[in-house]
Amino acid sequence: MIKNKKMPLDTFLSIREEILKGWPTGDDPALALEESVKTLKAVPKHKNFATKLRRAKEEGVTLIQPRAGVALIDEHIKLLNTLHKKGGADFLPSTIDSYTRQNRYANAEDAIKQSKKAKRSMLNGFPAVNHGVKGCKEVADNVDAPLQARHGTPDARLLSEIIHAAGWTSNEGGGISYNIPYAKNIALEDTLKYWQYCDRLVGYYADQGIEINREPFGPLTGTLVPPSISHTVAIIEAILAAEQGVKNITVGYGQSGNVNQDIAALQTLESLSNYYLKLFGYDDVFVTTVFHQWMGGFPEDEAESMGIISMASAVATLGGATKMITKSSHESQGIPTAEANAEGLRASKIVTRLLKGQGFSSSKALKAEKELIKREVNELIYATLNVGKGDFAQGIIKAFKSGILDVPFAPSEMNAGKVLPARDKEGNIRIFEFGNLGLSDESKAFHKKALKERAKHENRDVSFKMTVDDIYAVSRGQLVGLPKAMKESLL
Amino acid sequence: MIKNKKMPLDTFLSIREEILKGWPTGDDPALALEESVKTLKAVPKHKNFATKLRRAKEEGVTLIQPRAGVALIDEHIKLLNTLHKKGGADFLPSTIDSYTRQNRYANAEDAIKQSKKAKRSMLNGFPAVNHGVKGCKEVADNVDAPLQARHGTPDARLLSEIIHAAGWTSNEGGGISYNIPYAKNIALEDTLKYWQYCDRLVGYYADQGIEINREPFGPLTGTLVPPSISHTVAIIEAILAAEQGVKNITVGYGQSGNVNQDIAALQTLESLSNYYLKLFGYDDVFVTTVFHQWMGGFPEDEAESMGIISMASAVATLGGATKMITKSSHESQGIPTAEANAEGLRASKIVTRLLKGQGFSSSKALKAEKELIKREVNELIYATLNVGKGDFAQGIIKAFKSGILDVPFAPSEMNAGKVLPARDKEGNIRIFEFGNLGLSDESKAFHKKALKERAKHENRDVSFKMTVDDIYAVSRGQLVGLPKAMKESLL
Amino acid sequence: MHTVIIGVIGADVHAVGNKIIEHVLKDYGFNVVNIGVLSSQEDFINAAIETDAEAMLVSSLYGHGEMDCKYMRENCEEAGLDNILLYVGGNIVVGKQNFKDVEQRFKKMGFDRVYPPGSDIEKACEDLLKDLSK
Amino acid sequence: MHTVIIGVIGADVHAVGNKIIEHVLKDYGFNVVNIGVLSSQEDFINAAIETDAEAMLVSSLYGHGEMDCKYMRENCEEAGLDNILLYVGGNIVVGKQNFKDVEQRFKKMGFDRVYPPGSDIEKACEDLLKDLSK
Ligand code: B12
Ligand code: B12
Repeated sequence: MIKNKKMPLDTFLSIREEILKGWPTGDDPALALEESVKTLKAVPKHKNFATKLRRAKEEGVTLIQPRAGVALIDEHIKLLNTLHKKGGADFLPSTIDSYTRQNRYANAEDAIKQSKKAKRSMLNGFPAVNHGVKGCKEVADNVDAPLQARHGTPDARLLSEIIHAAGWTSNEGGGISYNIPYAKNIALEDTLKYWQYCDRLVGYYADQGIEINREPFGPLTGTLVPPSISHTVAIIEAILAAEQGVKNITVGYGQSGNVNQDIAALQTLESLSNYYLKLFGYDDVFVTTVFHQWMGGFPEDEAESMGIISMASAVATLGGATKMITKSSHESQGIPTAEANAEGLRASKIVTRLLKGQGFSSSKALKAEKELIKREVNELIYATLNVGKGDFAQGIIKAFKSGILDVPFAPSEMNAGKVLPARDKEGNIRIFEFGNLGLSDESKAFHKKALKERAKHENRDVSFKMTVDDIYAVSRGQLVGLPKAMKESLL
Repeated sequence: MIKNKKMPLDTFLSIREEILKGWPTGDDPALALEESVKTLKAVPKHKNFATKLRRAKEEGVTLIQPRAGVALIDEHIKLLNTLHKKGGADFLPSTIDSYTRQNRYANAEDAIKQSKKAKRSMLNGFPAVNHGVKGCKEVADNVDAPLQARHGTPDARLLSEIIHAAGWTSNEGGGISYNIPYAKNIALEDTLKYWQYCDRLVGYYADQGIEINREPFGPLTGTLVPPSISHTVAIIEAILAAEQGVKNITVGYGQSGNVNQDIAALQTLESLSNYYLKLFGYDDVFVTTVFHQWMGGFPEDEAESMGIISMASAVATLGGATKMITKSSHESQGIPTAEANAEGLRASKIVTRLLKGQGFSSSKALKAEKELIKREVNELIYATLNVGKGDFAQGIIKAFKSGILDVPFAPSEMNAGKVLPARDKEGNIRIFEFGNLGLSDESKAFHKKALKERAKHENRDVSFKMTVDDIYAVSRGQLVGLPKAMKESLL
Repeated sequence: MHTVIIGVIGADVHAVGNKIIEHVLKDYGFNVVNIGVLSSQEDFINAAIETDAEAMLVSSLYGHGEMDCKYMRENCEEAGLDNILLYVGGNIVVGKQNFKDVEQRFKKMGFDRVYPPGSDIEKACEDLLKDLSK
Repeated sequence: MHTVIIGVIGADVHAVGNKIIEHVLKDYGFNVVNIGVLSSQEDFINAAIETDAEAMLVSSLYGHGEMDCKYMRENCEEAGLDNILLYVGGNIVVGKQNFKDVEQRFKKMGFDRVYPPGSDIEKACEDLLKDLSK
């Protein structure tokens, strides 16, 4: 039975042997731990993700990172350099393709071949496992910024081994956040184990004096996720990672669109993560936050998309995020070209620079939203811990099973899928259908009231129709999805 | 001696006779007041600027308007329709060319001919006087939104006659705001008279039951103008207009770049305008605000420009502006193409829509900045009234002469040009050289302290060099113009 | 009542559109069989055989649609689904591409209708009613 | 000490760049005669004759530069300013145009150097020192 307990070194090493057999590239002398430690120690400071995050936090700046990945190594390097040099990306990603995410390395191999033939990437990301340590190191050696793998892989053990051994100093994911939004029927018990392994690997390197950053995937489904739910997941994943020895963690959050809610969310995400890590005895974890520019459906229009991206950058900066994941004007259409991606970066960057250090002064409304989020996160964390009889790993499994934790619109069958969110009149994300979500009646009453007010204003019932309107809203130029009749009255 | 006193009808009518002789197009039966009243009364509601502003204010939305104008009528109509239909402009402008602004109608006539030959606009705007009522009405008839003349014309009497007689229901400008930033050696005495005339014309129409909007030009030189100075000018121009019978006034403000200062400025601009109008007995004036997206130098990069535009839109909307003047990605290069202009509009519009109704909750910092602006505006208004011995027209003339009012970087010799602004550490626009500016010692001390803090932080003196750095800053991707040494330390 | 299969093909987990499509199709009176995300061609075909469906609405959002849909028409025919309608929509290729070209490619692969990114699902319902009444 | 005339030509009131140009040129040790905004060709020429200037730095920001600068070289020569250096910079044409074309057009009109929007004024100072030492 899985527990939130540090994996003993020998267990780790014996699993490791099996893992490396998962694909031929696992059989590489560069994967011997003495070798990978050397490789990682040779990474210059300015290319270490964890170090750069520490500096950014100190200077109080918001740094930016795009998503990007293509099938072939040379193309991928070219892409990353464009984003770094023409876009001003502070951190570089390697978005991993969807076959690799599902451990379908044979499919990925086919697609690499087809991509070479077709002379365009047939993959939606960089197949790091197929390219192996050698390929990944070639990427690291040919870019001049810290590198992170960004994916959505339930079982990323081989992937994580390969990228770290290649000198990539950050890895995104977690046993919950890379399962619930990214899988259909993989047990949480399994993904928690897989990610304990990935974290243990980072913990191992930490013991060798190498700091590697880990980033739970904050936005989950990116679709009307109330901050208290995504915060709870992020905080618990941070705790699970810390237990395995991770010392540098970036917790994430996807923009809701209401500025007050977003800033409250960013500020509480940081303070609550620090609070709970300390509370559970993880004293020396360095926490930063990452803000994701709007994660839901984008409008088709490129100028409108630039508007959203830039506005999000204002929110991230005023809210004090240390990192921001950017989008592009192509978002609604498909994976952006390097140029479009760089444009999104530049629009974002100038906003973060202009607003640097301005902060967002506390108001009554901000305090109220922060209190709300704090209370709800507390309720969800204690409910989880409770069903887990004091253990977070067990708690997660049971909380999801019973719907105490429940992520809207998640594809996973491990998720109850009962929670239905909608926006209140001001555009805050609230909940009207709770299923078994572990909130107190008091908290629930607040949500219901807020949504009733909106419903009254729009002269209709709170219903799934409202949720659907809200899902489409941003892509149609609104935050709160209005019924047709009200849209016409807009000037 | 000019006084802030409503112009008697017969004086107005006799000046009018002369004015209409200024250029052949003044000799048009459509300019007979019975005719122009008919034309204006026939303007449908949705094309009346004043009415649409009232509706927008009621609904709490921020509407948008671009700048645009080309030499030839057909091209101009096409341009405006693109901006309305493809850009979603709520209000349409006709930016007037610079020859017309200087009453050089013969030059404009030449340029119209050259434009026809060269098949591209050789003018930087629409020469409304040369095109006459007929041409201007053709424009009004062929667009489906309210129309406003936007210019910078010290003596806009003939221009104003022509555009209103053509059914354009708003006019930008004022005796101060279209002199100090737009002329070199025209006496304020003269421009105040000219604009009393323009306002009296609007007052005349008001008596006939026709509401026309007037908009003092808020941003002045667009270059580090402290809000208290531009507010004072806007409020006094509103008072001068109200005296002549204007009932619908939009006071303006150009983005500073510090969000807190900008929102404080917008909120105080509205409240102070209403306060002073009432205080001086103008009870029935309907006031709205217009926020100008960054009016200083733009960066060369188009994506960065989109970033600034969109960020500005967030500020305008959160600050509750009723109108916003948009810019485009071409700003640093030249007058934008219709497409680029429409893109700027779309990026702006989606932000105003997403943030609609969210508001910006009051904080300590906001209150403090609002108090500061209020106090300074009070000081400047009373100092002006004082030198004017109770009359605002005289007050303006004397205040500018003695430097009690002083606009940074203005070309006019009527302006003392002693005031030197710079940004404080957070990017608020402050003053370090006051000349004779009518502020109290207490107010001055605050500014000096703020700038000393910055200087200390940057390890240099407060000086003109700092101002120059700040002028370049935004176009180089910063708000506060840092010395070279500090730029390098930015991540 | 017409039976239609909906689902998201391949290693694709984009679930939001899929849930909404189910909702709208049901509103239109279709008998909807939703096989969800991460569905293979086989899953689609088996569901269609089992439920005697008249159409398949294949979603692909993540960019691998072109590879995942290869030989889908042939595989349907092989399984005895001779006249089944095949629609595909979402973000079916990698990146922003000229839609006319993309449509062509998928029509050649035997899809009856191909929808560009962000298509209105109501429009597809109307098309479906039309095509099914032929 | 080299004397140079600076000013903004035509009906143009953009004063900010002009003030900064004065500041920087002075820092570089030039004797700067600033005739300010709204200056005609005549104003430039008169100032140059009066002060025995070696160069004119013409600014045009508002878009009418092409018309305002017509025959400037010819007018200088007519006034006896035979070898005066003529620089022009700012946003000298209407709209975003290919700069190479614009440069060509102004060089044909007799300008020695033509600067694109937002040019570094320090760069122009270096050019000036070079050109004047020839
Ligand atoms: C939310 C989202 C996510 C969420 C999904 C959560 C979940 N499990 O559902 C998360 C964050 C997990 C995610 C992950 C990924 N995503 Co994603 N995602 C999006 C996003 C922003 C919105 C999708 C959405 O929900 N839209 C709202 C719904 C209602 O609209 P819809 O999905 O388009 O569906 C409607 C229509 O398209 C149409 N329709 C759909 N199918 C069909 C079929 C037929 C027959 C018809 C008629 C109509 C039709 O009707 C639907 C209902 O209206 C889109 C970009 C965008 N659209 O703005 C990217 C996008 C789809 N994702 C993309 C990618 C690449 C990924 C990742 C591979 C990598 C990554 N970015 O991390 C992973 C994929 C993992 C995997 N194995 O699948 C790309 C695909 C690129 C491409 N095709 O070139 C997109 C386009 C973003 C981009 N521009 O790069 N994503
Ligand atoms: C501030 C501003 C204004 C202010 C000016 C206040 C004042 N009196 O000074 C106000 C609001 C009043 C204004 C008015 C107008 N403006 Co204006 N304005 C600007 C803006 C935003 C910044 C200009 C600025 O001060 N820059 C900062 C200074 C330091 O830089 P600079 O002026 O470029 O000068 C530097 C360099 O260019 C170079 N340089 C300049 N001249 C020369 C000469 C030589 C020889 C050399 C080597 C270098 C050099 O060195 C300077 C110092 O570094 C620009 C767009 C931009 N750049 O972002 C538009 C812009 C110049 N304006 C423009 C226009 C059209 C107008 C108006 C006609 C219409 C309108 N928009 O209302 C009126 C003009 C009225 C008139 N009769 O002149 C256009 C010109 C279009 C074109 N050329 O195609 C621009 C480009 C905006 C745009 N894209 O439409 N404007």
